[in-house]
Amino acid sequence: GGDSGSSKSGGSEGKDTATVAFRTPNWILPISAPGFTQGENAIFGQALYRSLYQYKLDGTAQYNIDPQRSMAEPPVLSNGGKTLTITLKDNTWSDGKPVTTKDIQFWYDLVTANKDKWASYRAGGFPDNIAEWSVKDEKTFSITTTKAYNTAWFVDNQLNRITPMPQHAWDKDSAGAAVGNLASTPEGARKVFDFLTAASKDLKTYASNELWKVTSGPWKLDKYVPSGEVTLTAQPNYSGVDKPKLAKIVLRPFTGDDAEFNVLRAGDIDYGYVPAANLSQESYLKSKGYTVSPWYGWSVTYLQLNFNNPKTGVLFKQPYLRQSLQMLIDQPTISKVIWSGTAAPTCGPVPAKPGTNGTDAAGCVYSFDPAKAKELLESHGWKVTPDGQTTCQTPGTGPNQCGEGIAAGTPLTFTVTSQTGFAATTKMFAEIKSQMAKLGIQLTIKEVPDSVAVTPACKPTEATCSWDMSFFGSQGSWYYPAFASGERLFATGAPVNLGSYSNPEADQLIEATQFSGDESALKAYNDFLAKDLPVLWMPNPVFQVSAYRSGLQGVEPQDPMNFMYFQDWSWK
Amino acid sequence: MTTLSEAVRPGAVPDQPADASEAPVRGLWRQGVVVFCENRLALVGLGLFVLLAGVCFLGPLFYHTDQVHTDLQAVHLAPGEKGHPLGTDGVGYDQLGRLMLGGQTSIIVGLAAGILATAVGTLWGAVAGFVGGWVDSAMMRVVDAMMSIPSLFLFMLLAAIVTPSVPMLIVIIGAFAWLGPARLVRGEALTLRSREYVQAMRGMGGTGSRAVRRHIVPNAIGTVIVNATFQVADAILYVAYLSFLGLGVPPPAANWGGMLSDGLADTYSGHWWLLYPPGIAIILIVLAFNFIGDGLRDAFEVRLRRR
Amino acid sequence: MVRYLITRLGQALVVVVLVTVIAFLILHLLPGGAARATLGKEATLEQLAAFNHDMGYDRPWFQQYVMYVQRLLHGDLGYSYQLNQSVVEAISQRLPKTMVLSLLSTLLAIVLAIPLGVIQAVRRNRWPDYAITSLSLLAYATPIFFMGLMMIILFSQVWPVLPPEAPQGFTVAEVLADPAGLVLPTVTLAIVTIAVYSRYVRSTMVDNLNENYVRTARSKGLSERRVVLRHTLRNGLFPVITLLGMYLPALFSGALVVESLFNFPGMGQLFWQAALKRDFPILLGVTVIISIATVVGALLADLLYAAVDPRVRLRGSAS
Amino acid sequence: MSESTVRHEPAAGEPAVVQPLLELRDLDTDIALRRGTVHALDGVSFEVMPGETLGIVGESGSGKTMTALSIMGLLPHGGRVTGGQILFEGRDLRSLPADEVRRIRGVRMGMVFQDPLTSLNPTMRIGVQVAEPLRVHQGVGRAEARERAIDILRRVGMPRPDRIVDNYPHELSGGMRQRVAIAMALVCSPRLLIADEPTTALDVTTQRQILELIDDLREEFGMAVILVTHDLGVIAGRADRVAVMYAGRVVETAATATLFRTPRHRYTEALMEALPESAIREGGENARLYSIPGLPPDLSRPLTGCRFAPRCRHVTDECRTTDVALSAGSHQYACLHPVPAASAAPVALPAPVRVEATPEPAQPTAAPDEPAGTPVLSVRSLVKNYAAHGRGVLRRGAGQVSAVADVSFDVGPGETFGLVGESGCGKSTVGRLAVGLERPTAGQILVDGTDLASLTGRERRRMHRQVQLMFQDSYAAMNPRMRVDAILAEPLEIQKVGDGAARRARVASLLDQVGLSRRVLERYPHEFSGGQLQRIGLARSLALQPRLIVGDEPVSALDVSIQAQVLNLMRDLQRELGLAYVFISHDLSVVDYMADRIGVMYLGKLVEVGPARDVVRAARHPYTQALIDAVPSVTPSAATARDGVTIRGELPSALNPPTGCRFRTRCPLAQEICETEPPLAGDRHQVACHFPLRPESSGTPVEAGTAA
Ligand SMILES: Nc1ncnc2c1ncn2[C@@H]1O[C@H](COP(=O)(O)OP(=O)(O)OP(=O)(O)O)[C@@H](O)[C@H]1O
Ligand SMILES: Nc1ncnc2c1ncn2[C@@H]1O[C@H](COP(=O)(O)OP(=O)(O)OP(=O)(O)O)[C@@H](O)[C@H]1O
Ligand SMILES: [Mg+2]
Ligand SMILES: [Mg+2]
Repeated sequence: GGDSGSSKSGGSEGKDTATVAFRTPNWILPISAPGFTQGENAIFGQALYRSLYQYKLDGTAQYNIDPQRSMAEPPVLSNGGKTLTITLKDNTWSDGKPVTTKDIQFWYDLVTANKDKWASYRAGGFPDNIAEWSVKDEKTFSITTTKAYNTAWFVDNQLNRITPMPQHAWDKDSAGAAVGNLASTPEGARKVFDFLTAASKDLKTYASNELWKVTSGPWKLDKYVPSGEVTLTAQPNYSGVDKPKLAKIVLRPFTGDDAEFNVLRAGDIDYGYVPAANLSQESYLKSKGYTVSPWYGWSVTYLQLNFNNPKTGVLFKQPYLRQSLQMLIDQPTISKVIWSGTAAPTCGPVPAKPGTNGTDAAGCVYSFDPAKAKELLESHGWKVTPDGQTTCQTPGTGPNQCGEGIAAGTPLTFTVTSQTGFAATTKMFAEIKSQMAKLGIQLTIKEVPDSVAVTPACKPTEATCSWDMSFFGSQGSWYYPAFASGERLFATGAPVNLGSYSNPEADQLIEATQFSGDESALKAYNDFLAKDLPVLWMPNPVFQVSAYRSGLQGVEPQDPMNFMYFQDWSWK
Repeated sequence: MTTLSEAVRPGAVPDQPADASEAPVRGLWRQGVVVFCENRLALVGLGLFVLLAGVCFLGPLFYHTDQVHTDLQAVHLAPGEKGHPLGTDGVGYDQLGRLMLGGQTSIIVGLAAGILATAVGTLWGAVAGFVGGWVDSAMMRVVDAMMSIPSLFLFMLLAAIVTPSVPMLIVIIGAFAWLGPARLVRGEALTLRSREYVQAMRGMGGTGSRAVRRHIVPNAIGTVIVNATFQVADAILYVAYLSFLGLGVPPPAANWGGMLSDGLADTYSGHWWLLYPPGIAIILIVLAFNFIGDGLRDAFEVRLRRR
Repeated sequence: MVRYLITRLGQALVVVVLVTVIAFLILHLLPGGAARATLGKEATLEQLAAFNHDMGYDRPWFQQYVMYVQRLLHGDLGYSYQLNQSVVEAISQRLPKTMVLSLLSTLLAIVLAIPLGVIQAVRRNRWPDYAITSLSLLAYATPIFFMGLMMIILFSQVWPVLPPEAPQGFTVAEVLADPAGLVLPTVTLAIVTIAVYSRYVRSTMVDNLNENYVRTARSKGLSERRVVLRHTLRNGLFPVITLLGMYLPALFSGALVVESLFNFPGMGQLFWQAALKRDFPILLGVTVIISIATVVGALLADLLYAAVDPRVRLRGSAS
Repeated sequence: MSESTVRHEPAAGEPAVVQPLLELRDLDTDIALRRGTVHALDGVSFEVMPGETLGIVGESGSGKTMTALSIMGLLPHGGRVTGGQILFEGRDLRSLPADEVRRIRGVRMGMVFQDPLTSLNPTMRIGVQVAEPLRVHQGVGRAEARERAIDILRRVGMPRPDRIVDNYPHELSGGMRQRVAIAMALVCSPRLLIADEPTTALDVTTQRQILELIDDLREEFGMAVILVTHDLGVIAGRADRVAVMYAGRVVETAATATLFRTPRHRYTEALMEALPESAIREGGENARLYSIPGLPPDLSRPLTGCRFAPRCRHVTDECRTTDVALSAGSHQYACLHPVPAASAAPVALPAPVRVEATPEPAQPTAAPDEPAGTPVLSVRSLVKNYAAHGRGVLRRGAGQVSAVADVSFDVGPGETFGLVGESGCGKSTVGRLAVGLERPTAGQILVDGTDLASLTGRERRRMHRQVQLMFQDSYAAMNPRMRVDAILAEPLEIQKVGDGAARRARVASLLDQVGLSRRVLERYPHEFSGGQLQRIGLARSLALQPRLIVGDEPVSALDVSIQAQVLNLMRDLQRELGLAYVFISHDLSVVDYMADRIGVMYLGKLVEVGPARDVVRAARHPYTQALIDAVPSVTPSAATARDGVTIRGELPSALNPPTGCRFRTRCPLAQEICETEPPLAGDRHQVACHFPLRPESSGTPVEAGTAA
């Protein structure tokens, strides 16, 4: 980027290049490793190695499969929904070789043999839930699952992981070795996997390593500087229909939002983002020829409650208490004022369809209502002392009493572990704290750089279980794959169920979303959890507010699942 | 950050022979005060400090604002609107009231951290310098080691370990800012130890502890106090840097550093009252302490001088 | 001389060892596992355990420390899982940038501070002295990030003559190829440190101007200019060398802020990101490297001091 | 002798014919201070003829330096010449343009400053510094400048000048540095050389070398010299004419011989009487010194009348109101009641006592009685080595400094033992060891018969009651942050003597003893004059009623008049309290006056010990003799009579002392045998020399008289 320094030559409008504010990706192998699942790696990966299926959420497609971009036709079901037969479309690798089931098989062999090193592996999930994997011919293969899954779920949340990999180039265990059929045995697969992983850990050679020259995506890697700029150029041999329209994409990392915004304002990048606090700059940016557009994510945002906390867990277990806490969160106003309209209330676990800007406020089960919250507390035996300390007055398990395990005099004092570095989050908790204080609920805000790291799922006996509430949703707490089911979030013992919420009814409903083909399962699950409050629902911020040159076409719609399809971009 | 306190060696003030023969009998303190007052910048600094501290600590008695409850209906009000002379911030707190509150934190943290650092450093340095030998070597190597780690890095790590709160900030900053005073005092103790009046006292049969109590500490105190002043200034800056890195005190507590770094995000929003007032306040208070330190140095220096 | 070097290197070694111990202990006080911070909220317990095992985090800290030191002795600072880079690689990539920034800004600060300090000393306790003191302290009192922002607003927004970000290249040559981009970060970092140096220069100059040899020089009928420039300045500047050696860590601290403001991913940023992500190998590596640099810097400063100041050099080799 | 009289005759005799080289007319100099202004010079007038040496003497603060600096235009910060004229070669320097004055300063005048250690630029090579005026004022090229620097260095007697030019100042000894300073001042062949106390910081032996050098160079260059000093002895031998200054004024000028023979101003008279020399000359060692009471006036206040009036023995009311101008003539003085001109009595040409000392027996008074009981202090084979390391960054631990090497002596009760020697010979170290501040490397120190080494902690503390140290610089020896009451009470507190009230009473009585008012109790050290501080220091040493006080150069920082006060006081107290003193000084005349016995140290060794009279008048060691010869005397004629032992060169390093007789490297009499160490031999008057100058005086040891 020698010439990108000065304000004149920055940006690339009118040329065939676009410069994008983008964190430097650091994983290239299409089998993601734990810790390398960040969005930038996914986008980067897609640009070079398309996955078997690509999704769109506009509701037009079957199983949300994007028929154009995907490398295969939608699966054909048989065997009572247990067997899915998939036919590949005609595609070629960048070296001209066709993409065949061998490449799928290669991928499958590698992940099965190395599932413990695969980021997406969950015990019982893919590939454990595959009873049979069979290749029919060059273009067709079929999968038989152990149970009959809800196909939409299986396609969206399991098959999304499959990425064909160039067996004819990669099936070896050292750079000099000849390509063979090594991966077909588990030991061989492990060797190949180790070799590929090692290559993927050698950032410096990303642009030069022969391995990564064989790609299936619309882009090829031209230049790669670890932690620095990455340049993608159009892949001339791209076989897909969505051929790149630009010749070059420059991905530029920034050290922080302020630095990025300064550069954006100076007009040095074509696609960047506007930090929340600077949204009022929209008109200025417009005057500089930018379009400002919020990027809504397929996400929900919530405040995790630690049901296993030895002290406050008993409190959180009381539905009335969760309800009254929820009623103190003024989602609409916070979204409007603090997030400057770039957030929308979350009302339940299933995100609203893209573009509808969140669930309707009216649709939330518990809307902002401090008076009702107070009433709720008082009716359960709490002595509410506004701006003081509310305590339990009548302990006991009766309907008008505080509830099980709550002793007389128990105060309502919580500590929320939140994130540093997000002005809006800080303000949001200032507001919530203020609302709670009015009911005598004392909220202490503790900001840490990485709240997830210090608020793990835990047993009550563990020292790490002392946290009360955790927030990690400054950019959305959870991004779903295409199918927004809650098996990873709210099911008992689910990996991301940090608060150890457990409700048999919820478990049942979640299972239903996975196994019954019934369309209404998802809604039932949503409605139940929206009401039961496994977490406190919080305003769901947009993924980011993008700003791009108005001349840059094809940026919109921005993919709710946070993919970016640079090949669609073009200059007017 | 680079600290001024270390950059300035004591003894740099040009001497002014005080005419000893007929000098009126004046106490050291009185004379120190006079010299201090002759330094115009020092007076400006003192005035500034008194003014800022007065506004922050006494202001709220006269100017009542609600710094507890947010008011999302009245965010980002421009100065003058609806009875907010300096407008309101992003959650509807009155900015002027917030400045007072933030000033209290900044000043308290600055003073306390400065004093803590000075106390710890003085003790450490005095012991090392006076005991000497391998104890000195060992103690000073520890100081060297910690000094060779950039202080901001250390603050960052510590701030990540504990939740930043006012007492914690004090401890964190104090825990690492003591290195400067430790070195300084150790150097001072080394020279003081060989001063003739200490020798004279030893010649009378005095003990080491008496030397420390009666001679070394009182004579090092000037250096220590001057350094403490600079430490306070630096501590206030450190709080600002920590806030900038997102490690400041969480709301609704406020401090100028945090307000300033929050204000940075508002740079382009036209909400200038969120950016410049805290920025100027920090600059003024740090400047004030530096000026005061300069003046104090003169005051402590001159009285050591004979014509 | 040799003996001196050996003693000093011995001390330096002690300091570096202490640094690693201190850093290690602090890191092990950090709450929250590195594993979760690295692998994210989706990570399974097995993955976390595997990670901890791979990185050795499941062992007692002293065992980890011993392992770390063993590897350190082989020049291996470990591997940053977060960055997917070896620590040596990550540091060597960023070190040039930070060095360019630090050196340039120090150079600038010194170049500005010397004349200022000299003017202050020569005109001490008169208005030029007061004015320079006030202004340099004003700069010192301004938090760097505020100063940097003001710079950006002034020089790349209000009056757009300079780019708001530093050169993006990673090699020294690439960085230097874009001098315009270096101006703002360098000036920002320099300006806040001027007070430190100018005060120091002032006080040593004042000391020197009060020395008897200055009177001797004047008695030779030399012009005031010559007295100050030829006689006093050199002597007044020698101690600055020591200061330079000492202020390396401070420079890195300042660079941290400037780096984030001007999009200049150097050592400071590296450390900061690592701190947020509990990237222990990077944290340790940066700390060790900087402490070594500091210790070596102080040693070099002393040697340089001995080299330029005849009193020191010759005293050392005479006896 | 003849030379010096011939030289000044024409100048003094026919002032009208030759135009003065420099003439000061009514010079006023002010120094602006934080509070008020010091009128440092008030109407100073004098002239200097070409080729003449003018001596300026006076107490500290009398304005000698200010006069010199005013002439050179080098006044300190805030200083300004406010009136009068400085005519140099007929032109008023005050009205010339600054550049012109600078040139004159650099080329036509030269100045040598007091402190050779600090007046050279530490980081410039000698050659560059010396040649700088040439390069600047005469545009001489680099190579030639170097040649001329070497040349001038050779002429000031610098050994190996071609090597020295490339050295740095710290590599030279004090004497060599002073030579460099002189060379620098002379390099442009000035018409006038101003030497401001050029030798005060140097040892007597070096002082003599330097003074002789200046004298020789004056002749060679044909220039005039202004020699500024507070030491009357220095002036006596060197100057043609003398100007005596007091409180910013010249109070008397006259040809040197005249002035010393018949001082007219009462101040000059008093000054001379205050010299220990005079006391010895007049009345043997028992005579009290004349001490001028009071202090010089504060120059920042308006003054009327004779400035010496408040301290003058002969003051009348008139003196206090009338401003007295200098009288006319060749012997000018500003005094209403001058010393009667006819009376040659007070300082009637005394016999130049010491140099002509004959080997005849000493006066019986000089001998102390042999210790009747145990000595208060007994030093046996004392050795002290320090680990040597440079103070620099590149310190190297190599070798040892042999500070004290096998020194033995006794001090009896009530006796004063004087210790003299050149700087660095180990005097202070002996003193510190004696009071137990440091532990000896070897040997014993017995206080009242008890070995210090055998003492336990508590006993050690009690021992400190017996022996006290008095410092050269009392200011440095007092905590600047303690008031006098605390300072004086401190020894009592440490030794836990009495309760608060008793201590206060003791402090008060101490003040009475040293003659200070009780008002001083609440003042801080910096508020006192040097003499007062020395009194307080003495009072503190007395607080514990010790048997022995070790005075480490207790008066060498003081003016003669104040020195007289302190010396008198010390003697009075000795008589009253029966104190014993170890009196350390480099000033032989003071030691001569104070001590009963004298020990002469050279490079860590005692080379001669004996009764004061004997040692001073009949030195047996060549070193002692050289020392005595080097001491300047107020007796002008003495200057020419120096023909005894002159030593050259510098004191060798104590790091590697010469083997055998340590003095042999500088001794004119040294022979091969000197490489073996001579023992300290003799009875009452011991000497460590293979070739003693004289045999021990014939007086039998038993014949000792009583000293006090
Ligand atoms: N830098 C200065 N600032 C203010 N007053 C000064 C300064 N130097 C000297 N004086 C005052 O000027 C007067 C004359 O001082 P000067 O130095 O000429 O005395 P002196 O005769 O040289 O004494 P000494 O023998 O101590 O060198 C004294 O009263 C002294 O206090
Ligand atoms: N603490 C010490 N460490 C090392 N060397 C020392 C120490 N004190 C004295 N010396 C050395 O011992 C020798 C004697 O020093 P001492 O101070 O006793 O001499 P002095 O006769 O008192 O000289 P002066 O007349 O200069 O006071 C000198 O060479 C000195 O450098
Ligand atoms: Mg003088
Ligand atoms: Mg001495």
